[in-house]
Amino acid sequence: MKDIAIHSQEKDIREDLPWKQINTDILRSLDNPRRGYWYSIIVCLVLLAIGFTAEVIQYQTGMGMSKNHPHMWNLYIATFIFWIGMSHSGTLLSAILHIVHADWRKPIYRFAEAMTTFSLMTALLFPVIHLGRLWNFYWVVPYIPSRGTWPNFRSPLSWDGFAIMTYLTSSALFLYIGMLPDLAIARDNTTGWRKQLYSTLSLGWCGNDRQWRVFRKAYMLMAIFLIPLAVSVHSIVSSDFAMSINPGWHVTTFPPYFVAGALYSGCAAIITLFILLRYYFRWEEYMTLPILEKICKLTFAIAMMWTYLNLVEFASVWYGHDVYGKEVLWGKMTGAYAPAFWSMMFFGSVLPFALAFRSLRRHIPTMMAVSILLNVGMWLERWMIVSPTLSQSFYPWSWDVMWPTLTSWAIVLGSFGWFGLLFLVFVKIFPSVSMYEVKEMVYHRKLATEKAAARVGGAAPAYGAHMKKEDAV
Amino acid sequence: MKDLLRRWLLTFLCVGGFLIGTSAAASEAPTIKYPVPPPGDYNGDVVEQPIEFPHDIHTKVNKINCLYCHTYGRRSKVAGIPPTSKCMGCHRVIATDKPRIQKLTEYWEKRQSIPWKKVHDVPDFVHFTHERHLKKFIFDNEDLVQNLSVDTVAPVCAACHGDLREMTVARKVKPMTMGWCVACHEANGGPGDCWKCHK
Amino acid sequence: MKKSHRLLGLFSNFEEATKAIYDIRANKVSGVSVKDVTLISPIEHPEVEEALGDRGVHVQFFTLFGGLFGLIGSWVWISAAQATFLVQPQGGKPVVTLVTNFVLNYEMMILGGVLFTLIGLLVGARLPSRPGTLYSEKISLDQIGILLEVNEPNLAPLKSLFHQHNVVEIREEIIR
Amino acid sequence: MSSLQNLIDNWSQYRKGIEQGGFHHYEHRWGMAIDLNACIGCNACSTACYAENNLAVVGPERFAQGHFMHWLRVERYWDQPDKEFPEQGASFLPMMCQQCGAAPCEPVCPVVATYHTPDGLNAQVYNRCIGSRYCNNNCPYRVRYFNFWSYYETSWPEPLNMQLNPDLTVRDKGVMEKCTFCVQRIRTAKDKAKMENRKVKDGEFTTACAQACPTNAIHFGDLMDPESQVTKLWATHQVSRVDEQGRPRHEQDKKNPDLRGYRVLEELNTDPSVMYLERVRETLA
Amino acid sequence: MSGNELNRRGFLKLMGWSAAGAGLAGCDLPSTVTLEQGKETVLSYLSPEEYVIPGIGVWYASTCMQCAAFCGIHGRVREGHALKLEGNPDSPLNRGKLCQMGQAGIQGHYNPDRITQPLLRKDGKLTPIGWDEAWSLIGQKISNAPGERFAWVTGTVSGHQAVLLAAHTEAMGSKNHFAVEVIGPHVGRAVNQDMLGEAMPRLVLDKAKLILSLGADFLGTWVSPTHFATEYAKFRSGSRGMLVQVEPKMTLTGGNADMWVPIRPGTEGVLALAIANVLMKGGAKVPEAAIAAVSAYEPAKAAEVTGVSAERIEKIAALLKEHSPSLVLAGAPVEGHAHGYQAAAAVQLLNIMLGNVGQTIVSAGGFPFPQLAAKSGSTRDLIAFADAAKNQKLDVAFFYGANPVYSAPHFLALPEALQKIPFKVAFAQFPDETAEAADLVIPLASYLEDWGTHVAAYQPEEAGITVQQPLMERMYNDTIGFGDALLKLLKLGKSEQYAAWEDYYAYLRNAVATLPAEYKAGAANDNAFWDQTLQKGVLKVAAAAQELKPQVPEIKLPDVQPNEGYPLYLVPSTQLGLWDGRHANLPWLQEAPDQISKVVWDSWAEIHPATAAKLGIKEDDIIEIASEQGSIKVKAYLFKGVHQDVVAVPMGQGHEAYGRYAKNRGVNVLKILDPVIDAKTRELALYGTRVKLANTGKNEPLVIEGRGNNSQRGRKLVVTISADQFRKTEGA
Repeated sequence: MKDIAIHSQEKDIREDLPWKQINTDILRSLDNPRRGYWYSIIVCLVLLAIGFTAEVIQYQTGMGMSKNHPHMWNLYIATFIFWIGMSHSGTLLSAILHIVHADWRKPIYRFAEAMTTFSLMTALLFPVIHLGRLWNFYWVVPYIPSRGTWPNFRSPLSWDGFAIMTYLTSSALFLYIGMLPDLAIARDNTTGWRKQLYSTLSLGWCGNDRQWRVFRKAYMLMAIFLIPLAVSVHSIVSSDFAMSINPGWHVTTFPPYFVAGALYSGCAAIITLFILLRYYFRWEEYMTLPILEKICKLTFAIAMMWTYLNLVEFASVWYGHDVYGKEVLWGKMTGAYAPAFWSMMFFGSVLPFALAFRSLRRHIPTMMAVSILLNVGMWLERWMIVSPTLSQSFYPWSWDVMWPTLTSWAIVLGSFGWFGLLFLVFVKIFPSVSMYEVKEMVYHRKLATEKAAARVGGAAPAYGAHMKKEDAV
Repeated sequence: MKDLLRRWLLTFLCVGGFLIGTSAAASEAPTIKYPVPPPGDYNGDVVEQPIEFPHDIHTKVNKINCLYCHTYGRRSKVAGIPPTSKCMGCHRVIATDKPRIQKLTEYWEKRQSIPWKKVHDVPDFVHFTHERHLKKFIFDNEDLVQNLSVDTVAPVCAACHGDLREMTVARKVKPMTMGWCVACHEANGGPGDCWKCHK
Repeated sequence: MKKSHRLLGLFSNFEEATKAIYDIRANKVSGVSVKDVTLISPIEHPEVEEALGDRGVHVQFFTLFGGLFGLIGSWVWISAAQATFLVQPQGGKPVVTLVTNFVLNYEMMILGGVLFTLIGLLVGARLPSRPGTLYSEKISLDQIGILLEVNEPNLAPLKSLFHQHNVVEIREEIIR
Repeated sequence: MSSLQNLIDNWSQYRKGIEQGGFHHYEHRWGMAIDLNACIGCNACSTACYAENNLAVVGPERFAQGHFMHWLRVERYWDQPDKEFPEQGASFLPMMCQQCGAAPCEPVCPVVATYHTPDGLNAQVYNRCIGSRYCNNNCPYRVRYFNFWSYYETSWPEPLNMQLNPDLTVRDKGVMEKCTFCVQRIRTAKDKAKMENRKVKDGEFTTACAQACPTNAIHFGDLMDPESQVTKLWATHQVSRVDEQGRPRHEQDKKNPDLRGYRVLEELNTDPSVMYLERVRETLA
Repeated sequence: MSGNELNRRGFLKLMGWSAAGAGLAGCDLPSTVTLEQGKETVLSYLSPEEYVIPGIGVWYASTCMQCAAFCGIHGRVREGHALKLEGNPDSPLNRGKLCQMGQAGIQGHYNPDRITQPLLRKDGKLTPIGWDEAWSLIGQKISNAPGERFAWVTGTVSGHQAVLLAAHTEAMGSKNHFAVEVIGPHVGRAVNQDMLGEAMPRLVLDKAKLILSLGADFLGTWVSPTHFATEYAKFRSGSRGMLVQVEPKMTLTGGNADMWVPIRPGTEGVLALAIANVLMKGGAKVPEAAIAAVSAYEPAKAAEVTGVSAERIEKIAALLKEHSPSLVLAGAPVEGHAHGYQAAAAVQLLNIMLGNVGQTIVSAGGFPFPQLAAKSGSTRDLIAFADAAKNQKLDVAFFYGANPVYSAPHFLALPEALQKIPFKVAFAQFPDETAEAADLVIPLASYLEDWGTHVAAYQPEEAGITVQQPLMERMYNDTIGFGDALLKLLKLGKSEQYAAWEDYYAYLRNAVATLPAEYKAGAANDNAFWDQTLQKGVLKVAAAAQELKPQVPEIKLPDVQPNEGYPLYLVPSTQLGLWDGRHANLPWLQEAPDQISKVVWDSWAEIHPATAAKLGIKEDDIIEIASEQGSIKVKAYLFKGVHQDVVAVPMGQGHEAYGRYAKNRGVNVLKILDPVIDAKTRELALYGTRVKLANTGKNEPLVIEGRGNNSQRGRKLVVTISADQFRKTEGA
């Protein structure tokens, strides 16, 4: 990959980027973003308020505000899967790319991981919101019970509990540990309460060789753990459906299908946030178009994978003997949910071809729109997994088509507000681009270029030439 | 060194004394097998009753069997409050000068039921049947049935209600939580099926 | 035995710093071995660390232990819990369902692994700690530092050594 | 520690699935036989269930949303879509919880609010239920009903609430509920039998629906009791829950295929406790 | 007696422990799950019977008053609350079974909309008054009203209530007792009387090999549904009789038929004669009086009149021929026309020709206590009462157990007529339309709080008097049992011989005590006999054996005139549930889906898809059904189970009063009935109304259960096999 970076016309990042500027640029995000940032904050607050009121109403009057028989699960579970999926690419990509030493990840992985953590925290809300008696949600947690009863370790729902908690802990740790050196930098360049905060959080990191060595290994180990974890988490979420007996759910291809979908929506989300941050904090220097292009290519690949798995699933149902399953599939394609279904197919499988064109990839507004639409498609996919099956399963007498109520829509919107708020606050408080790693990137690429240049001819310039300008210190 | 020795001696004496004492107590206790009461106590507040009924006088002094008044207990899930007629059965003649009895007579003459307050109130989704418990712990308990008296029966009731021989108005002295019930069921081989108790 | 002085040289040129370490390694200064050297760098920096020779890392053992603990511990816990359960939500399945339990064991393995890796990191990297009085912001910016604990007599030669490798700044303190 | 001991001691037993007879040693196995030849679809059973089990009346708006609570519903199908008139009348099907032996609803409840009793019933413990509604999603018969609202005030305005049956609770919002084969009656009968140191006699009690049915279409009894009417009915119609190896059947192999017994959606391997007897009509030219 | 009495009352004092019922599992706040002390109150018994134990339900026998069938019931009483009703196994009528209306009776008893004290109309508004005022008012009004200007308007009454009521009417010097009942075989009774010599002969369903029912919904709403349902079970078991149902709109019985034949309303008689015709050709003997009528209807001719193909007619005839004995029944659709009597007679003719009389139709025997026998209500009395009121023949009218204001069609103009009655007293339990129109409302106790005896109009073998006893203490002290009310009235009327009894209970005990000795066999004394009567709930009486003497009147059926302006027939269908509207205030029945259409909480109009297509009507469209008498707007329900010329709207909804559950819900189809009256019996012809449809363009979804699917989608849910196969494997 490195070679590609070198030979391609423009570089992922300017190699003569002065390190001091890196610090200042990134740390600038801690105090003065564009006005757009504040607008977004307000929008998120409004959404959150709406969602919260809706939830309060629902809490007092009952689940009737949102669902009906036989649609026991609906919008909430769909959105739950959506957020879980969103959480995937962040950590997974960061971890995979880290293991394969793809250093173009360095400027973008921090906010991706933040996205993971926060979308998980959002996802966690939904099973609880969805409960009929959410004030008893802790009965799912396997605490030492006073009543002599345990949760049911056999229920996919309790697996969810385990999996998500594990995933949340691990990815939060991964994010935090990766941030240690940057916290140290922030500590050294701030004053007042921020200094207090960072010096506590950075645990007095000073960057001596022992710390670096252990850090490198530990970080790598965590990355290695996170990959199977991420995969398993979404497989488990998929088993909520695959383990049930319902036609259209009881499908063996669900786990990979879910994981693909997860990566897909995650990547799309990364593109969106990439563009937003680039705008908020004037980070054109770091979040450069080539990197954007790389993500887009990745997204495209995953989109094709998802499409393939989709077709495989349909095919397996189509050629299988499960008449009920066929009914459901046919119902999806032609029934009341057909519009949603087909728009999902369009957004999920057709729209991504926009990513195949360089000119489009490099056109920021288009990418913004596309990435958002891709996520809409992914959300529809989740809904199309949950609702149609419930609307016509084994028992014809209880067949019914149901559209979500305002309340549930409001709560879903609220969740976006909640996520957005968490994320925005995070990027304001913490350096959301990894400074030390960008430095590494710049440094190593510089060396590489010089080596290359040397190979081409001409004496290799002395090391450290890259800091002549700053020597005046 | 010296004080260490003394401390050893002291502990030894204490332990020994305790052992002897307990063994003695054990030898005095009646041979009747009683339900193993689950651990845990509860300090219930004193409930205001229309008539301050003195359990202690009836049971401790007059030695009236619990089941004489709470007679439904052996036939129904509820032990029940005795019908006023039962009270009057005795108190037409006994202690008619006492204020409490006069209050009782008042109710009786007005043909009103006495609005007692429930002290031991399990939640409404719990099915608890006295009938079965009494059968297991009293009527199936041979040597208890041999000498059936308030002093042999009261300890059984005490497992859940505390020793009423020491109370005037009944007070809640056991937690009566699910954990507590379950502990007792495990200790005394009660059923573990949720639907035995949850309705 | 305790050294009397602590000495920090700040270099802006990584190459020079590396050379300096190699010199120390070659015992250019008598009585100062490379073992006393602590390198303090703004970025993860393999090239320079080579100079220090290999210094062991032991995080992986924490991880291994954590993983195994999570795996086995959770298996025992869950199966035992299922076995002593008041009632059985069977649906025709056995009471202790190994396959489904394994899903949870797998998660617990990873959780254990991750948590113990964290512990390993903290222990191995001696965190949390204090940066120390000699520490300078420049390090976190772009300069690399060589920290040594030496005795009085070795101070002067070391400083000269640093100056050969055009050190930017030298800081020292007396250990008491 | 003791629990670990227990695990090791009874290992082999705990590893038994339903194929090996399962973990339970059934005391009873309450079951039903419903004769669709006799059933006239008059709703008496359903209303009796309302009276016995404190079922909420939800009103038209919520009924339209599908929030109805009838544990026992009488379904009505038209079998001759091609004909101009339904010349052979309707097909009525009283459908209540089938109390499956291998119930799909059981393993998926995260808090074990629904589980399998030693009587072979799918218990629903109302006050343990947290309303995740997974059970109903997984129920092929869709016979579980969820309290979407708090019906207590709306459904039983004073003094209607005086009719409520004290033997079972009124469920509040957020709780799943379903047919229990009138477990309160079962409980009473079993307690009575225990008090008299005997086993429960067949016909000693019956469920509200079976009691009310004017045509005796619904038979209720203990499938473990070889003498009970239900067992006999199952036998005469050559329907059995398990095959020779004791594995639950997902299809019956009858010696006489003309016999009317069958179990609804049996092929899903849910092992229902309710046997239906096929509807009968004259074949007229 | 008094000791027993005291105990009984003492026991009946409302007891505690009741709160147990109201327990909520998992209320919205966890705090409610915590264990409380000293919150709930426990009332102790005063001096209970020894069999009264808290926590244990006791079953008392009584009588169901939900319809005129008077089934015997058992009521479960716990802690002084009636909790559930079940059939009384000792009752020969229902053999321990109870239909959903009976089950729901308890909701009438605990209904939140009951009248709890006397109400007097003061400046147009009903306002509470005291009892003394009420009685004195009644006293003075009836004392200065001349006898013939006084009238009782009741539903079906029987037993000792009937006796006292008759006594009171007589004491008033009046003959006006109008018994109003919309649903019932009014014409059929007359026909039976004339042709068989008995109004209500006994039907032996299980002996019949084939039942040809022309609209007789004997499983749903005809005569004694629960009884016939139990009989039906026998009829269908073993060799399994065949059921052929011919009717314009599929009833519950039609839904269970082996062969369901739609027929143009008003032509059932023709069909019957056509069948008779075929049978005659087949050699069956036809009574002289009928020969002309029978030979007039060749199947071919009948086919075009009835819309039932000639082959079908011959088929049915053939079936009747080969299945003997059979049973032919005529239901409301047959009776409900201007020529209802003739049509019903034609149907009865079939029974006579087929020799079913004496086989499947046998004499019920003479009831030994004629004064106790049921005075069955009819629509004739409704019309008569309306006329009497209109012509200002009445000064005082007492209402009980009937709701004429709701039932009367527009053309009777009853509300206006009632204005002309100066003083109207409603003995009512609920604020129904009639009570709302009354000047004085006397609050009645529910039938679960009251004493009484009842005699069903239809008596199975082991005819009996069903005894009604209170299951619990009165809910409201200001209510009064109807028997007590009658006694009170009699006493007001200075009828001395009633002064002896302090209340109706005493009267009844005496009545039972004075029964002939042979009834008291096995009872030590009168008290013992009384107790055992209460325990059994029914008093078997020995009916004197009789013979049915068939005789055939002259039958003459008019031709049906097409009506261009109003092309369709209106079928005011009946439903086992809301009945004639009297149960519309019982939530269980409102929420119980209609057996055939599965609609709840509403009225609907059943239209055949073909007709709907012609008129451009889709499901859920709100259509206007207009007759000459007025119109109703109701949602359309496309349904194949109706004849193309028919629109069927169920009775029961469309109340303007009658409490929160019934008020302003659906439409009252009875209102738009045409003034068609059966020539012979003067009964209102319910099925004789012609209507036209118009689509209002608006639509609103009906609330239908299981709207999702009416077909099984290839699942093996309800499997149907042939009867031959059934007989092969299980036939007796």
